[in-house]
Amino acid sequence: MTDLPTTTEPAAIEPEPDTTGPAAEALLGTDTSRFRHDYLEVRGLRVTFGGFVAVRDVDLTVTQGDLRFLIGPNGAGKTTLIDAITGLVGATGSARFGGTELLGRGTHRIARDGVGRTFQTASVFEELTVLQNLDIAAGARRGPSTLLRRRRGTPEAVEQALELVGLGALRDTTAGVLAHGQKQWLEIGMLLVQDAHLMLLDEPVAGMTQAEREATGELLRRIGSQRVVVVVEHDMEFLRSYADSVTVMHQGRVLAEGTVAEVQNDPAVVEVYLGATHTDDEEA
Amino acid sequence: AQVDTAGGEPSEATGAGCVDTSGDTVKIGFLNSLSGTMAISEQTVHDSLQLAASEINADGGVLGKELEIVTEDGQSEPTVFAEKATKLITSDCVAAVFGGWTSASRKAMLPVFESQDSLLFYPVQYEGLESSPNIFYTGATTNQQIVPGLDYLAEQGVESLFLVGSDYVFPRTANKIINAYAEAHGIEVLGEEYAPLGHTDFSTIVNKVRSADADAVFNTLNGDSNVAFFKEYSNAGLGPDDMPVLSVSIAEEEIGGIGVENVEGQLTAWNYYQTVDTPENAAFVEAFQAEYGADRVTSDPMEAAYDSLYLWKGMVEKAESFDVADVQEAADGVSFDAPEGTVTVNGDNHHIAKTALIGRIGDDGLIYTEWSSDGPIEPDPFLEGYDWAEGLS
Amino acid sequence: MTGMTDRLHTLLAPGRTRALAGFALAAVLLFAVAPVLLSPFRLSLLAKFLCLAMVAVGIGLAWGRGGLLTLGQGVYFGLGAYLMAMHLKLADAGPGGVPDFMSLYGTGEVPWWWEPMRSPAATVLLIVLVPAALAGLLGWAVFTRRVRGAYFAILSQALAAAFAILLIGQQQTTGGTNGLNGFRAFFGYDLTDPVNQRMLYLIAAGVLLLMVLVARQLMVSRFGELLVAVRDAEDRVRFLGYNPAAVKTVAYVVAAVMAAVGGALFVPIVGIISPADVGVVPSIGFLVGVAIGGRATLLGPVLGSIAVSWAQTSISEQFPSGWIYFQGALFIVVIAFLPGGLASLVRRRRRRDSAASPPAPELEERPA
Amino acid sequence: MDILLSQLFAGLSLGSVLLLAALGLALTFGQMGVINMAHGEFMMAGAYTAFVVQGVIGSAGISLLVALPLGFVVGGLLGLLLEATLIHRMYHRPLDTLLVTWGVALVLQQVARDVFGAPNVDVTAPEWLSGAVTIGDVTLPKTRLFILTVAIVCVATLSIALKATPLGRRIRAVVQNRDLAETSGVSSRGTDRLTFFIGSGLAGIAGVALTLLGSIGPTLGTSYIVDAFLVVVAGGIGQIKGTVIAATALGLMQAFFEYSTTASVAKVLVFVVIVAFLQVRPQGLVTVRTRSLV
Amino acid sequence: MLELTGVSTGYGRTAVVHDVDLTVPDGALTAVLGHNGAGKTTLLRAVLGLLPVRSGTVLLGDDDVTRWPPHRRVRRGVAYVPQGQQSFGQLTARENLQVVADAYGAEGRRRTAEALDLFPALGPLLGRPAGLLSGGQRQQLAIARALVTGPRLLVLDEPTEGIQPNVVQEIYAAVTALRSDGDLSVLLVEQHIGYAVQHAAEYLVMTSGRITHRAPGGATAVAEAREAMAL
Ligand SMILES: Nc1ncnc2c1ncn2[C@@H]1O[C@H](COP(=O)(O)OP(=O)(O)OP(=O)(O)O)[C@@H](O)[C@H]1O
Ligand SMILES: Nc1ncnc2c1ncn2[C@@H]1O[C@H](COP(=O)(O)OP(=O)(O)OP(=O)(O)O)[C@@H](O)[C@H]1O
Ligand SMILES: NC(N)=O
Ligand SMILES: [Mg+2]
Ligand SMILES: [Mg+2]
Repeated sequence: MTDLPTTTEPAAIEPEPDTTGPAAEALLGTDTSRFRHDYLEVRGLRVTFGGFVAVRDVDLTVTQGDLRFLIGPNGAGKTTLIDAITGLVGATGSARFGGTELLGRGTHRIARDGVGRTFQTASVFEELTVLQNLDIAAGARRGPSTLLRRRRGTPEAVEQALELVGLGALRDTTAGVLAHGQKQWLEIGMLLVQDAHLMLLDEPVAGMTQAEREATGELLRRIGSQRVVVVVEHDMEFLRSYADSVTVMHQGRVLAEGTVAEVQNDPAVVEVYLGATHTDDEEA
Repeated sequence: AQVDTAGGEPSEATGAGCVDTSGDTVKIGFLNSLSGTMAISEQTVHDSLQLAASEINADGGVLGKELEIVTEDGQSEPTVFAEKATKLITSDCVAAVFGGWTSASRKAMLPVFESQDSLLFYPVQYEGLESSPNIFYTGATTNQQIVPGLDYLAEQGVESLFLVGSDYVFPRTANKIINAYAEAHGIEVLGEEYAPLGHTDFSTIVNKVRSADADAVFNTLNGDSNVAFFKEYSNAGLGPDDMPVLSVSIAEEEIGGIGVENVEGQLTAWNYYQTVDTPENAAFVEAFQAEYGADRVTSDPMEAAYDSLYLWKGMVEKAESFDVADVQEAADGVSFDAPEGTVTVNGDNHHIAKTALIGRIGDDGLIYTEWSSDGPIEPDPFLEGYDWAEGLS
Repeated sequence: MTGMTDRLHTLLAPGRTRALAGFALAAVLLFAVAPVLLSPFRLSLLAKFLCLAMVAVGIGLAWGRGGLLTLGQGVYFGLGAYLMAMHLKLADAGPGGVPDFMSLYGTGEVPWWWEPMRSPAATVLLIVLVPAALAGLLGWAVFTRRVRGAYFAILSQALAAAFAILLIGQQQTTGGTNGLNGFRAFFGYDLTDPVNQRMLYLIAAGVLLLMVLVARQLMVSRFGELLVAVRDAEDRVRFLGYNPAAVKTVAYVVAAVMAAVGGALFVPIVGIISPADVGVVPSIGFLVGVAIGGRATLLGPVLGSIAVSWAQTSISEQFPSGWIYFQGALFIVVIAFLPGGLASLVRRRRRRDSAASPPAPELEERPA
Repeated sequence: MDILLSQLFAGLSLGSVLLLAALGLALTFGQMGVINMAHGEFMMAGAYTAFVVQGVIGSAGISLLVALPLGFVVGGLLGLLLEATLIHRMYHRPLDTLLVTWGVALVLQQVARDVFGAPNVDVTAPEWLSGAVTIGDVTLPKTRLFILTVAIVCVATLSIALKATPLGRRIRAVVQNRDLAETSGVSSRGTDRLTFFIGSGLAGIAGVALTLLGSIGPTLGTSYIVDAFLVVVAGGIGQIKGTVIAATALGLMQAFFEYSTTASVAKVLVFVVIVAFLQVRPQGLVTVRTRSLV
Repeated sequence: MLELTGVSTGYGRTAVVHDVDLTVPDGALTAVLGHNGAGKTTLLRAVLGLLPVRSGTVLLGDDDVTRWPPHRRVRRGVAYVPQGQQSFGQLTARENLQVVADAYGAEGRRRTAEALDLFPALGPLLGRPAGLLSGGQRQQLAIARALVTGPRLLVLDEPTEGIQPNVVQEIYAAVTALRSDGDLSVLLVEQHIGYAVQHAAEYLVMTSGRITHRAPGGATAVAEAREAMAL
């Protein structure tokens, strides 16, 4: 952070995510090398904590281009499912991506296999600048010789991500001082430069303004066409606008799966999750 | 096999050459640990060195020159002792240095004094097996303390021993000697235990001692450990009647810390006790308590330090020179009517002839002589005069 | 901002020019001024301080950047020192000879693990390899198991305690509390000769400058940023595809090797190494200078370490036993009220290049 | 068999000493995250308190019983002073507290040296604690039985206080999230001070108890501090239960290793075992996991 | 109930909130809207006393609490639900509530029971360390904790973030109910503008640390609020 006399405006320059400009084009644009058709295949996944079964026998298949939303009551096991796939908690069963079994591998190996995630509570490197956060996210595959040299300039992908998530003006700001929403954008940016093929986003738009949600939604839609994307969200308005398909979890199981309309009208889903008045959602 | 101490030629650029005796004062250095773990012991030595210096100054100094003391803190670290010794010799240009306690500090300083060709007076009983032209050892070597201690025990009919010591060079070397002695004199050694310096839990060791059931315990523990050991020992119901303990490192100073009730009746081996009945001692104790308080006690290392300053004075006055070579030359036969009795410098090995005293700890915390050697014992740091000790060095 | 301007910026940044200027100044002071101004005694004292400063450089990297509060650098310092001392002892004893203390207190035989140190080349190699291997193994084991923060600190402290006890207990082969001392020659050069002592000083100064350069390169590199990231949020780094254990281990190994080299040079300069120089207390002592100088900066640890050593020596000369109050007070005041160390005083006035070096780890991880 | 029982008792007894030394740390380090290297010096202060009390009261029989609570207060007040002047500004950088308190430890040692003189002093054990209880062939020194009792009383009181009283909840809440505690109506400053007072007071009690076993000198605390921290770490930070188990285990291990080898080797072995153990359970014996990424 | 006059605050050398005037009348709901990073959370932290106010005053009823520590303000009747699902991770869910209830004796136990009625999902989780709960469970716990203080002013920072839709509805129903049968005042920061503006007596829009728009709330004001936000 540069010299800020006490009277300056806050570093809070509202992020203006630009998800349609040339940067987005470059970072997300049709990548012909990625013609293979990726998919995530979860079979009989089970996570237990002591005696408590948080996820039980979940089957889930998500293919590239199908923007999948994962919803369900608080404590249904959504985050735990993501934790299991990314190696944070142990699980039994199977979770395969791109032909690789993910379960039982180290977290960093899974990440190197192209699995990226965000966290329900935004988690960035507080003492590093926004730019450094992104640069690190971009570099897991760097060799020692690159690592041991000074970073000169900004890698193209990082530059594009900065623009894309609207944090360009805050590039040299320490991430720890970012507001809640800004951190979430930074996390998404990190996920983008990480070049993950499977992206698991845990409540990415929580705390965002309406406009930002829309920007994020557009971004997800574009990402989704090239990658396998799973989004956990409680914001129904957002879901209705952007989900291609929805999986509903309840008490560790898959309760329902289908299109937005299908699950919205599923009485069980209404009962445990949406509530009677969901149709006149306040944002509607 | 004498230690090869030929540290190379003393070099011109450094060395004792800078001692300035042109004025009416002469500088000497006191190097004791005034901080760190050893301060507990070394502070007392420092006090008695100060006493000796002020007495000498009041009496007209050495060769008419007043002593000017440079004090340095060894900080209980051998490395610091070496550094400060260098500083005293090369920067302060002192004529001689007095101090050191642990063998580690002495070993650290030895090469310094040899390469800078200066003099160290070391006042503590130690493990022997050393002799340097640049060091005068005014405490006991093994044949003046440990061997008489064993002689005494053998005389009392002790047929088995248990050895307890701190884990460092003095106790280990002492126990090597004890084992050799025991083997030669038909005494059985039933156990040998070492505790790290500063060790404070002796229940296991005391358990072992108890179950070994030896006739006596030979104790070479150093410092705080003695307190913990004796408290445990007496709490476990052991005492001088069941199994006497002969200690070579607890003096009057330590007894207050251990608690008289825990050590009353136990044995020690030294060359000096506060209770020694000589006019010199009466004067020493009186002067010391006048200076530092009536509650203070005097002990062997303090007395040896006190002697060391007077012995140096005697050597200088005999040589009529402060020059190191002259002092070394004059050293042999210099004697001093010390509180412990007359002590005499052995010019060959730089130790001094001392009388060995076996003492028993009284209920007033003082130690009373129980047995004494027939006059001063000539120092024999390499135990060359003892057949059973062959091969030890 | 484009890559080009970025590059210009890094080249011309005051940080860079100032670092270069500072470096040149340090070199002039160390190589030209000090040897002329100081007496041989003071010069070898300074040489000793430089050796301790080498340990500090490594700690600055591991702790200042990587958040690894290592309370056991005495182990690596000691390994380097003892390996060097063993070589000097064997060299003094001559081919096939037995070091004096072994015949006095031991069996009179040289144990097998001393033998490699008869060779000067092997000694130099082992001084780097042994600490590196130990730190590598230990670091890898501990870091992959995610032992960190206070756990790591306490564990490293226990290591130092165990190492010292081990050295003391192995009297016959390590010299016990006496340590190893009384060396006569250093790779054939008479150690009592002032010319050689001055040479040793110059070697220490050169090695220290080299280490500072290495540390600087590591800090400004991407590895340096990654290290800070691992310090802040180790698990998050893992989700980006890095293995944080590897990152930490590298920093730990580098710090260990620096400490070992410092120890190896300490031996001929000071003339003794003993367990009192490697245990818990000296290990914490190494941290003092680092913290006071400014742990997260490049030169802070070096200058802090030299300043503290110097203060300790000169204050204890003036007030024997009083220096403890001073040392304690200095430590308390600087760390409690100036967490960035004295370097942060300087920085406070010129903050412009702060982007080039992340701030001190004020938000260290809580022992949860 | 006797020797086995004797060693068992020796181990338990050593464990109780370690426990007393570590219990306060389990609060200040385990709960509050402060790595207080001056904890040992607080123990020393407790020991000197016992010495002074004995000087004033004279009768050893009563003075020990007076010294125990007084040692608690002296240790506690020292801790309070430390908290109020230094520690309270450092909760967000726990590792730094290690260094600051190390400076404090140095100063306290030197103060003791200057006030009480360099030589060690002694507290006479009361008549009713001299000697040993003999069961069969096993002798149990009364002083050690007494320390065991003190340790058990302290542990019981503390764990009940922490687990079941509002105070305990407050302490734990403040440690975990100061701001959140404040905005939940808990005075974090007050709670911090109280916690630190109790933790340091326990060090004072430990110091008084130790006068029954060894000497009182300026460096009394240094011999316990490393072991005490190890106990807390091996037990699992923040868990009194873990601290108790770890202290007992360490005591027993030390006693049995020492019996079959030597005291030095035993100490090294114990360290090795702990390092190995932390490989298996990096967070210590008893842990409360959280899901947060830190 | 709450009155802020000319409040400025920030972090270290950075000023974030500038010269904010704001009132929450007794029994009323005041909403603060604004983009990410506008300074809403910072403002609330100043209201609670977690950040020192650089200039201006904070009045609670008749008391000038500008220099009060947070816990005193809480005792004075302010309850706070911070952003980000915060809890005392190693305390069980029950202890999370108890730590607050302890200060209020029997009254505290009664309020705990009431809060648990509002969040039945918490019932079976009471014995679990809060750090192991799911995000939404933690957020429910946070709101329950706030209610246990028996607040007269409830300060909510995006309270429904991460909570399942039907529970969101219940939370708002509960807030409405609490307001209707008492004189509970509410200061609300919310990204879901609909509820906030509808129920607010007044709503404010914050931009770059300043209040850039303020207007009476109500069902009709929602569209206008959206417009103000979009600026
Ligand atoms: N480590 C753990 N130990 C015990 N229980 C756990 C653990 N982690 C999660 N749980 C429990 O598992 C269940 C599922 O939690 P999870 O976080 O996956 O829910 P979620 O669907 O993400 O909910 P939300 O929408 O609130 O984020 C919850 O009841 C939670 O309390
Ligand atoms: N600890 C801090 N130190 C320095 N600056 C900070 C800190 N916390 C927040 N800021 C800065 O203050 C500004 C306002 O942050 P604040 O958290 O109040 O925003 P907000 O309006 O609550 O945003 P959101 O809707 O994302 O929660 C942001 O620019 C942020 O970068
Ligand atoms: N020389 C001694 N006692 O260490
Ligand atoms: Mg979740
Ligand atoms: Mg906010």
